[in-house]
Amino acid sequence: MKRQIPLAFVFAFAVIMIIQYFVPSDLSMNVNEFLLKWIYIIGIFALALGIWSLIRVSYMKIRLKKPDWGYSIITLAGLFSMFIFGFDYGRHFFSSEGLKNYMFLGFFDNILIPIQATMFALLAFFIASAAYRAFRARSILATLLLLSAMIVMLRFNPYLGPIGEYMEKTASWLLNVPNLAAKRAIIIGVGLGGVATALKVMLGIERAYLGKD
Amino acid sequence: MKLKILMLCCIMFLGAVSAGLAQGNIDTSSQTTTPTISPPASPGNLRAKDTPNDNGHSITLSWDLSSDDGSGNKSVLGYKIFRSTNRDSGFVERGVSPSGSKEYVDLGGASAEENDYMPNNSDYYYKLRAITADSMIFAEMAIFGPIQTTGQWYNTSRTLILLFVLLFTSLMVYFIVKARKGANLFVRKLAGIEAVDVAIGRATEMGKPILYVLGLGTAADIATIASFTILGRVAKKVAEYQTGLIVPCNDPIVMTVAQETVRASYLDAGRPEAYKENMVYFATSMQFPYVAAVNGTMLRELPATNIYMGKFYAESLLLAETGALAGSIQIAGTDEVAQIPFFVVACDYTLIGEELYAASAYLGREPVLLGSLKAQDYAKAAIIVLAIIGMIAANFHWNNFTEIFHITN
Amino acid sequence: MSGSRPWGKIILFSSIALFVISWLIKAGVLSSTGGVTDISVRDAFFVTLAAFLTLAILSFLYKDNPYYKFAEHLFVGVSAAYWMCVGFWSTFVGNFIPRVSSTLSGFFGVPFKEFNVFYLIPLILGVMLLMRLSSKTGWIARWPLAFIVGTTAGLNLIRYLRSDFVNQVSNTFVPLLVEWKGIGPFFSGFSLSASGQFTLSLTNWVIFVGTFCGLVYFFFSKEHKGFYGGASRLGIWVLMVTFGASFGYTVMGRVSLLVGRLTFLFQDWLGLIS
Amino acid sequence: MNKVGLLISFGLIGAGLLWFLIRAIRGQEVERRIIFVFIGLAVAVPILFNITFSEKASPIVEAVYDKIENLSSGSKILISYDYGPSMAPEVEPMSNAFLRHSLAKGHKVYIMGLWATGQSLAGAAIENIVKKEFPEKVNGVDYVNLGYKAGNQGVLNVIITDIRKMYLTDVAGVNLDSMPIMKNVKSLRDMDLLISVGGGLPGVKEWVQFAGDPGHIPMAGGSAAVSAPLLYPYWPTQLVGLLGGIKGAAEYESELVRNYPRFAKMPQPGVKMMGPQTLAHLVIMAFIVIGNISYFIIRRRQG
Repeated sequence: MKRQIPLAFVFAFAVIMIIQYFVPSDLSMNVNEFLLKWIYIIGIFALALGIWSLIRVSYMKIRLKKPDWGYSIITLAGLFSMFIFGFDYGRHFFSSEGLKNYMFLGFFDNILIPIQATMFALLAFFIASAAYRAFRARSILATLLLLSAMIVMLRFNPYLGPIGEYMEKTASWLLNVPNLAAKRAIIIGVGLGGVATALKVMLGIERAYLGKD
Repeated sequence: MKLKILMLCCIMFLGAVSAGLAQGNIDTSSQTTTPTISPPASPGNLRAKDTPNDNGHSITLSWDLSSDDGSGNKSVLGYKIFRSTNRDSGFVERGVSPSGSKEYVDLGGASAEENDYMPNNSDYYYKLRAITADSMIFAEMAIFGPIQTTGQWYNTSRTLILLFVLLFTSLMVYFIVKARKGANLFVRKLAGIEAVDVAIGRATEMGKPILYVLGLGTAADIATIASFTILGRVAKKVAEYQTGLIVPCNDPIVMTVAQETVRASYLDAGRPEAYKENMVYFATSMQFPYVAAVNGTMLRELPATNIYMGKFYAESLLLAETGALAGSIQIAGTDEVAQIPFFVVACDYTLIGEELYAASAYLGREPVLLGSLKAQDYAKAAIIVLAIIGMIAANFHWNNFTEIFHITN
Repeated sequence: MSGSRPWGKIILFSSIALFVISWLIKAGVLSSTGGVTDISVRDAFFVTLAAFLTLAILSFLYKDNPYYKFAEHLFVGVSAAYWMCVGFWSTFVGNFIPRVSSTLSGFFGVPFKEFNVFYLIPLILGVMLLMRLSSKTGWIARWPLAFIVGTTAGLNLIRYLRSDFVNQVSNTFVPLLVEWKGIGPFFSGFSLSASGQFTLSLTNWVIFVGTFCGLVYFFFSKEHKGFYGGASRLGIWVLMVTFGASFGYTVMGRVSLLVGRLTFLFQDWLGLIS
Repeated sequence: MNKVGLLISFGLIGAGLLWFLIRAIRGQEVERRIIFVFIGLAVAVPILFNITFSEKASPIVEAVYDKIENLSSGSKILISYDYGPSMAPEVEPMSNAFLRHSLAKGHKVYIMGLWATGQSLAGAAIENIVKKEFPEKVNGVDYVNLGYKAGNQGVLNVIITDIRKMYLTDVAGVNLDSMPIMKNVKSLRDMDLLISVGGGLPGVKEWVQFAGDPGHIPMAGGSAAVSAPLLYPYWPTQLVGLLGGIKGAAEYESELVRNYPRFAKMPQPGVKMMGPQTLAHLVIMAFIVIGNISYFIIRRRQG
């Protein structure tokens, strides 16, 4: 009962979605639309579960005075202030509705966006340190990796003269020809593995996600 | 004297003639600045049919070109399509098809909420107008109708996909059944997976936890589902060795599923009491805040091993470099092609693409799972054969063959 | 913040002081360039906040520190609430409420469409998911999970088969001898230019051999020995060359991101460059 | 200022790298924070001190430049804006440079777009560049903005035989026949050079396939870095030349500034962006070399 019904669910809905793909009628379109919308709506409940987990972990940290517990207060403060701004519905604190709330947008533009962009920009540093650490001619594979990366990066050297042009051509060949071949091999493999895994899920062979008992 | 008079006459005559001609010239030149386009020949043979392989709400029209389209006096700019539910009146413009085109798909809305709702099984009438640069000059084609739209119950253009679904499913079922009967199936070594056991042992020796990152995928992504299986194995080993486990999640449903998985593994290992709900927690569902949190965790908890399995995007290198900084052994696996290079560069072991899916089968060593690997290999061999045939076909322009694989709808 | 407490405090106080100074100066600059004072003060606060958070994240490059921890924890809290709010207003209020209740639609100020009983199913499934919070009823949460996993497994099966499999296979259908019209024309038109018949054919060969060897590398049930060994080794070489090239190519994009961040600091905040 | 800044920053970064090279030869690894500092400097210094490199145009870029330069004054050049705002930072410098060069050389410029978003970007370019920098140029005489027409490559199929089948007026609604610039222009075949600037679909490739090739019209392009490699094979037979990514734009801008004193003060976003890019790439490559040297030295010592 605890496992059979979910497994039957998985099989039934997977089969419905597969059949749906081959049936173009209105009914089939509606089924597709409904099922996908349902997932979004369930997602909201799941998000509530997630927020609950976040609050609980933070609260436990504060209550047990674990290391760095003070920062958990900041998490909760950020969370609840954003909630208050975001759920403010025109009748409480500010004049505009939730998502257009001035502070909500202000937090989004000036806390989320800059931190997000800066985290992303850290990649410029990390890509350099990773290159330094890993691009060493340890083995044939590592050497190939190193050489092709160097050739592509040499595009940005203005002092190479005629060699630069040759490098540029080699780089564009690398990005065009072997790149296409390798990506195609990976994608075909991923496609097959994906289909196989989806089938295993459907047939209930792969069911770690359902837990036990 | 006579000659002089004659010449004078001649000049007068010529002058008159040239003046007359000049007059005429002015007329013609004024005509060329505002050219009058003669009405084009009307297009012919308007036909209409219900658009195939759809849910209805659409009609496909075709016609023969006007003789002034591309040839004749080349005045046709395009064709306007009109539709009505009545033969005699109420025609509404549906669209314009450029000159030289012989077909137009009139696509209506599928539900009453959409503006141009076109209910199925009711009558429609069409007419076609060849238009010119002057909006007042055109040629109309006779009205066609009535015609009805209907939804189909099978999309014939997708038969190839159906064929592949059936073929692949039977291939898999065949090998799984064969594996169940006890056939010995060989599976090659996957360095990344062999490393998992060693890494867990190392973590136990060091007394440090293992960090397992499921990536940014949702519970619906196949890569994440494969990752759940691997997480299950890792968690079981961790429970046996009594090592710590940290699983920060990006998606709340993934968190829920991961909690189930880990709890089941602890149960399997006979240590249900060691399972703590807080091992698997929700960080946040935005990409970079999640990375910020995981990076912080790596530097504070200093896990012995970081395992990244699932869907990863730009954060792959951020995570892997921070992990390297913390001195952890790192094992990664993703099917996200663009991110594989960064994992390969920054991690100790990387499962490339399909290897991630194979890993879950490999770890289990269950015959059913290994059987599916065998089926995948046969499918790959079949692809190679297909590709070779396809290339020969392309070389000699056997378009009938290559067209089969060209799925447009 | 443990070992060097006095230093930590000095740095903390000076950064707070710097924040306030920056705020005041920025507000002064903004209002002097013709703005309403109230708005200038608010905008100046936000620009300064953004700049300090940017610096706090960058400080991670030196080492984990209290400023990074502050930014990180704030980031986590704010972003979690952000998604919840967006999800609530756009999906729950936007898509769900107008289909189930006219009273609630009125309350949230969205136009009520029509009652649709099918929309109650995700509500039930959602509530089942919340049952997880109790350990006794937790197993019920598997039903909605099974629904989601099943639906998307079916969807993904087709998607993978179509876009990653059939489309990629049909993309391999390129002629190995481009524009073949017999041996004579092929060699009489022989040229080494990039768009020449010979080069195009060679390119197709390389792509084919690369794909072939790559696929052989992904053979799991064959031991990589003999022919398979050779082909799979060539396959992994091609993969590595590709990975190196992609890595090298991405550097440009990442540097651009850093340029964008530093431009923000130098231009929008400090006003050093125009 | 530029030279001094360049010298100082190069000197500092170079000296630092040399120091770590010597350390590497002694068998010492570089700490990652050092690498971070170098990357930070390599990006920040060019932004702060506006350090730019004079880009030497590669042959594929030079070919476009020479083509526009060598056409006799008054030739007809068509520039198609095939991009939207998201791609603009990368390819707008190219279309701007083409526009400036063509007008400065006295060519007649025909502007159009296969992307709806291109029309407003082209309009902005006319406002900001043509009207401000070339006040003597007259709309309808020296340049015309035909605007956007829907239909992707289908548009090309039509205008390759007759422009007026698609365009009866320019973007402002002025009849084409009333414009001196459109006199004796019937189809794309009357153009002396076609230029498409874009990076998506339709883009340079479609222009080559549906206009340049079938009409035997000289064709040049500017493309985002991502799609540029796919276009290289068309050069030099089907494309006169190509600008790939911000680097191509920078090379073209440099060439323009070098040869036209009037453009000395023009904004060079391509060149500006290349400063940090070039330095950062050089620094990364230098550290890869240093890393390999120390790796081999340590290995030899150990083994």
